[in-house]
Amino acid sequence: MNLLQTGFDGLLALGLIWLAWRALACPDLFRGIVLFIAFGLLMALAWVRLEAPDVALAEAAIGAGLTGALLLAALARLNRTAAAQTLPREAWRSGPALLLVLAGAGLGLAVLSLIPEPAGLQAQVAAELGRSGVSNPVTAVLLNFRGYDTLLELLVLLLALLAAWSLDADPPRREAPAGAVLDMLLRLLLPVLVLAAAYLLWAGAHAPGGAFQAGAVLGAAGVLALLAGWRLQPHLTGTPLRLAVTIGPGGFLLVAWAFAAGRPAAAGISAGTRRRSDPADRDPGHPVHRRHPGSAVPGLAARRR
Amino acid sequence: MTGPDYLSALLLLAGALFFLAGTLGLLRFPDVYTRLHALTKADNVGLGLIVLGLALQSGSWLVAGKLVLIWLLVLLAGASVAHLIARGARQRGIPEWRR
Amino acid sequence: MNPGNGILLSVLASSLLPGLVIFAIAEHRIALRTTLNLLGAVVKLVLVGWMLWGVAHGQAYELRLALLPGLDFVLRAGPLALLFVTLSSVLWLLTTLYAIGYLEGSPHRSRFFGFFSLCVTATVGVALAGNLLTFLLFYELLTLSTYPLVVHRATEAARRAGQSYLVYTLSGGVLLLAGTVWLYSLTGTLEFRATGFVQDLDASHHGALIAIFWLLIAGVGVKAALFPLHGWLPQAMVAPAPVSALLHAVAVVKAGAFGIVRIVYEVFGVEQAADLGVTLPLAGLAAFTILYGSLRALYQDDLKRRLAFSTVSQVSYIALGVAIAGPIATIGGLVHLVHQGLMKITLFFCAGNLAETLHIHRISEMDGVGRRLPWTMGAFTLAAFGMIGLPPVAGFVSKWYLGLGAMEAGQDWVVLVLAGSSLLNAAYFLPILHRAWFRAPAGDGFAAAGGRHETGWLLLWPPVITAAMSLGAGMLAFIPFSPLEWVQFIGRREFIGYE
Amino acid sequence: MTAAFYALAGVALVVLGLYGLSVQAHLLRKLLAVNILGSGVFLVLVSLGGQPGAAPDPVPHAMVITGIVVAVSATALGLVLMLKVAAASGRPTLDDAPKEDRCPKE
Amino acid sequence: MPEGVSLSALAALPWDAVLILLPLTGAVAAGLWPRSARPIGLLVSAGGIPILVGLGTAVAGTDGLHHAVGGWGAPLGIELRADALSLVFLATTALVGLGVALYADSYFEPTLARWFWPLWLFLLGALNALFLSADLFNLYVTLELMGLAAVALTALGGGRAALTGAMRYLLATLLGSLVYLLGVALLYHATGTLDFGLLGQRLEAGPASRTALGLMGAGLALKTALFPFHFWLPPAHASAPAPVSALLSALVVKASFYILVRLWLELFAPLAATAATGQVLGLLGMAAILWGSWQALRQPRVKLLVAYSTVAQIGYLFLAFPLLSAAGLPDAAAWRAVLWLVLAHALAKAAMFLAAGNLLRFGGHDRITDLDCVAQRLPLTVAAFALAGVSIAGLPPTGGFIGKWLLLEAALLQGRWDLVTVMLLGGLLAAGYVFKVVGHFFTPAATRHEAQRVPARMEWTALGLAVLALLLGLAPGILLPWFDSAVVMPMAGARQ
Repeated sequence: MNLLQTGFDGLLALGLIWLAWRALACPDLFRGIVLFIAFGLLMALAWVRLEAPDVALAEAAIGAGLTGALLLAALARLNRTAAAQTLPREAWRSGPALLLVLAGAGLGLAVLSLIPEPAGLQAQVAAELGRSGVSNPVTAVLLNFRGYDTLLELLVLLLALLAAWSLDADPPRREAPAGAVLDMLLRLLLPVLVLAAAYLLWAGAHAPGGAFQAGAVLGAAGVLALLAGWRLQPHLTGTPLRLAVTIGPGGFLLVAWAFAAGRPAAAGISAGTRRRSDPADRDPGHPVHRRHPGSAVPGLAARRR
Repeated sequence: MTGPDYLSALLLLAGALFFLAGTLGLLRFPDVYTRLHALTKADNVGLGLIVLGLALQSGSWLVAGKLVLIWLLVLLAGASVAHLIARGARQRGIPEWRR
Repeated sequence: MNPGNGILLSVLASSLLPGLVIFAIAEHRIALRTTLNLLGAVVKLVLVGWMLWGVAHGQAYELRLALLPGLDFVLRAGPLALLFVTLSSVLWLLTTLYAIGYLEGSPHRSRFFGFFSLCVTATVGVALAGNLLTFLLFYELLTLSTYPLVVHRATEAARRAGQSYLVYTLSGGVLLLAGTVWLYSLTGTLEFRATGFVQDLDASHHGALIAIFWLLIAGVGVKAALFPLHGWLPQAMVAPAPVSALLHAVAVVKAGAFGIVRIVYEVFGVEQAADLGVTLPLAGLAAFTILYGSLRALYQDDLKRRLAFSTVSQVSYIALGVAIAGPIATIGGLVHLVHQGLMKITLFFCAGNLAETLHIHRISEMDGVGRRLPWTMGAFTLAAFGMIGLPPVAGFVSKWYLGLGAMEAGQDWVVLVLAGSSLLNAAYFLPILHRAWFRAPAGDGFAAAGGRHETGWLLLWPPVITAAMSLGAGMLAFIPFSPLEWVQFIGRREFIGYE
Repeated sequence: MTAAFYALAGVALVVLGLYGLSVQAHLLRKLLAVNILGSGVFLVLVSLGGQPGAAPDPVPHAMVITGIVVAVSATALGLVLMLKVAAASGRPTLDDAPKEDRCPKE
Repeated sequence: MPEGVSLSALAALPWDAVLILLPLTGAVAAGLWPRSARPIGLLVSAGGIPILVGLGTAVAGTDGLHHAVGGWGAPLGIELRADALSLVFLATTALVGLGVALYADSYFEPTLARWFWPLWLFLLGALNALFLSADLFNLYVTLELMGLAAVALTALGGGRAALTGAMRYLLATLLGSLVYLLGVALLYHATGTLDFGLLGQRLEAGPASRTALGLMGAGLALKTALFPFHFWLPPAHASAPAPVSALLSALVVKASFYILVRLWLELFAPLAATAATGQVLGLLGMAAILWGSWQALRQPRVKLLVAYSTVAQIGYLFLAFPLLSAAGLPDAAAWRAVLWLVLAHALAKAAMFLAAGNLLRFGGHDRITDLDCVAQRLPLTVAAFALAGVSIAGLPPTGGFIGKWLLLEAALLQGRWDLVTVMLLGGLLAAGYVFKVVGHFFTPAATRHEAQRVPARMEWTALGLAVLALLLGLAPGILLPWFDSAVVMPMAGARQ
């Protein structure tokens, strides 16, 4: 049986490379983006094969879905404003290609040298899973062990939004109304999407899912609403919108403050000259970012414009 | 291989056949409208058959219910997307194919 | 803070603080600015006098501040340092007076006097530096503070002169830096010592030491206008007269010459330099510069450019005196450092007067000037005689000792060089004097101006005083605290080769 | 064995992304190339984790999820910036003078 | 803070956490309430200094303050580390940040100031987080946060040059980060941990670690704009608004250099066969000095000149890589000099860019030949530019000279004549392009320009930073011991 699997994996790997190459190389940009979305879906499949369901969900929702939508919207607006003419496709440049292939070969050798016995942190994660408050190891790592990364990541999202606003990107004008069918579809779909997002968030504790995937689904709902021509009422686009946008990272930061300042004495500071030899002997410090799942709604409305 | 396994294998095979037909239609038909027609009709039925086959395999009503739910969602999405594409094509004034 | 570094710091502060305050003063506050300037100059003079008296009686003044690990910021007032400090503080007072008169009514005087004070601070710092690092610090500060003075006129010509000035002096600075760091990596110390601090290096470093010597000499040689590195001097003439006087007689040029003295005597030590065989080429280079400078001066019609080339040759006398490794020649060289300062500043003051009152810049226009500016031209003549080396004026003393030292050190060809250069000096000074005194003034400009009319007293007294001082240094060379006496005192204190 | 396929695919994607980023002139294609480069790096990061039999190592998974979110925010900012560049310079490319010799020969 | 709290309790406060969380919270708050963005921005920028002093007292005496975020140990959780090396960079960030914040307060009009403050606070938070982090992947996230904030700030001014510069910068910084991440992936799978301390113990020389060094080195060199990868820096730094270009040149470029120094000193230097990489970096540094200075000399505009000067000065920072002590470990004296140059260059370059901003605001252009008697009309700005220029050129009595002297000394002790000559030549060229501008300060322009008033605060902040660079040169004795302890050497005789 595993012959079939290895065959499938080989095919999938080749398919990935071929799709990526076509997405970059085809002259028509629109077709390039569609190929890129297909590439994203294949990537999701690859994650499933690598036993990473959480990543597959994230890839499908964010990598393929959201990025694809953003690219398509940008292309639409690009064609409307400036460069209607599509640039001629670049000639094949063998110089850089050769150089890069050589670099790639070197990289491949290094990667292969790691294949036999790559080291990892599975054991430690499994050991500490009980005290992390969730049973899904990826969510445990994401929201607890390396919660600080997630805090910074949320701030990256908020920063990208603020940066986009600071470039005073003009709000999407009201295109031709998309018609009754999409309206009706949306009225049906939106509650389902919000429900699905809540479920994903809750399920993240013990099964593949989690905060970012839920956020991505909500983001997709937002994109659909935009496509259907729905806009926030004017009085909502002021402070309420900014509040909705900053509630997620703000909440996360407040939790961080609460625990950072709360118990300074017992804080996990091993001040003094001791260099930490091994993790065991440090006193269990305050969990800066221990959060029971579902409390800090991620940058929920980050993409709802 | 017990009775239900045979049945689900049969259903999966039929579903796959319908997908094949849909894809053939996509490649062979001359204009966007007929292709839409082929895709939505054949693939939805194909998916229905596959869902039924899998439901038999799953062995629990809950999973079967979820699979049917997925099928309904795809039906809904497929129909409205086909409508939108057709409407978009009509607005761009793409003519129907006449022999 | 023992009394030693208290005085040293206040000597530096006496020109630094007024300078910084003057930067902040508004342009129209002339009275405040003048008082600040003169106050600073007088205070510095008093302090230097105090230290002269102290050092004469064996008092040691030293200030040490931690700068880098293993290297300190050291100021030390030895007899040699005081020679240069006295010269610069005296001439700074006179140049300040002169500048106040010269720049009457011209714009940006606050900026001028601010940098003027910074420049003197740097000069005093160069003199008092106790180790090569502190010397380098003040040496570069001197370049940076004189640059705005050179471009003070803010014309395109001034800017270009400033650029060339920087190219020369900064390249020199880089060479000096390279030599200093290399030396430090070999010896591990940079403290000036009476007989040099390089002897303890074994023979394997000879090649390196010779290279370091030429790096250091090239570094300071730029400012001392040795032959290939003198190009900036004539071009810097575009600056106002007090700046030319300050650059040529007091600050920049002398700092270079003083640097050569420090390097040969207190870094390498005369014997070590002689063993390395570098003193002879240095003497040759100095001699060549003397002749070259005088020759170029012959053909200059612009008065200030002729004086500039004369400086190029005169400063090399000091280098020559130092390069001839005899004690008497050293005295000749060192005392010329003071004498040349006095004489050259007089000449530049007079050139400034001519430019300021009669708007005469070229020698061809100087017919009959003696009758119209008798006192100025009198001072000019006196200084010119000194430069040629005629007996009563100070120039003769230093040339006499140089010749004597050369004979004593067996370098007879030096006497020929001295004689030749004296002839050349006469060749380019006497025509000026002849034209000034024995030619009828051209055109009727003179009659209309109503006979003699001297410049204001501010512009007149400084040249007269410096002329008198150069005469006094020549005739009264034997009184205590005269330049010659003090140089002999240096000889006794610092160089064991002198009984 | 499967890890090797995906690891090498990741390396290939990295090479593709680098080539696309360095050669393509159109900014949208450059952003596509950056995304593909990112996917390649993530593929290498995850595919090396864990032996086939044992449980997969969750830490690379968390890192990749964080990476994907960072990539999408960077792409969003890149797209907005591209639109502003296109609006300001009338051409969605970085170089000012359009290079005539770019048109392919065929 | 109840007054009963004794000093030791005060020192036990998690200063490093506060140093990171304060700017980030300020940024979110400034984003939420635009009207109060200005006071928040100024408050947080100023607040950084006392917090830093608190952290300094906590770190003094120890060889590093480790703070396990979330209470989880090294292999699992993320560790924050505050030691002398990170404090040097934190102090630079705080000082330059405060100066630039004061300058920007009167530089931007309200519509732009509303966005400047949150973006600047994000950048400040990202820099603090980066300097305190001891986890490779966490460094990746902080690099991204910093990169995006810097790109947004560069594009803040609008205008074609700023936007294309920002776009080029975005692509370069994304490429750099992803290549760095690939190196992190290899390291993680070679050693099974992301923490610096554990990596130091477990890393062995092998194909994986060498490739990881190559990748991370290339990625970080691209983000530090080392010579062959410097193409994106001049357009971005020259076209950005003045306070932003000061931040970019003084701080942002140094952040990726900081990571490279950490990696080199703690992880890769002791490994065998990495000396070759050190020599290559040294060569690139020398090329950067010569190429950057030469380009700077040829620039017609002040800001482009100053931007190319950054490219050149970065070359100096890479000269310490080839210098190895007898035991093959990095030479402590050389690294002390480089860290000193980081601080001196940050202060001087920030002052120079702010002064250039004043010139631009005053004359409406920054063409060097058309500067119109600026020396008389903007005396403070001219003084700031000249002082900063002297420090960049490494002339005494400024901080730049001390740094150059220490580096020359270290290079000479190892007989590296190539480094010495390039350093001296670089100093000369630097003096060349600085005084090319200073020369034109005095001369009148061909056509008279109507001048615009420059707010006094903008001139005073530029002069303030320049005077700081000068003071650095006058009293190095006080700070140097701190720089000695900053060069964190891996345990002597680490595995070869």
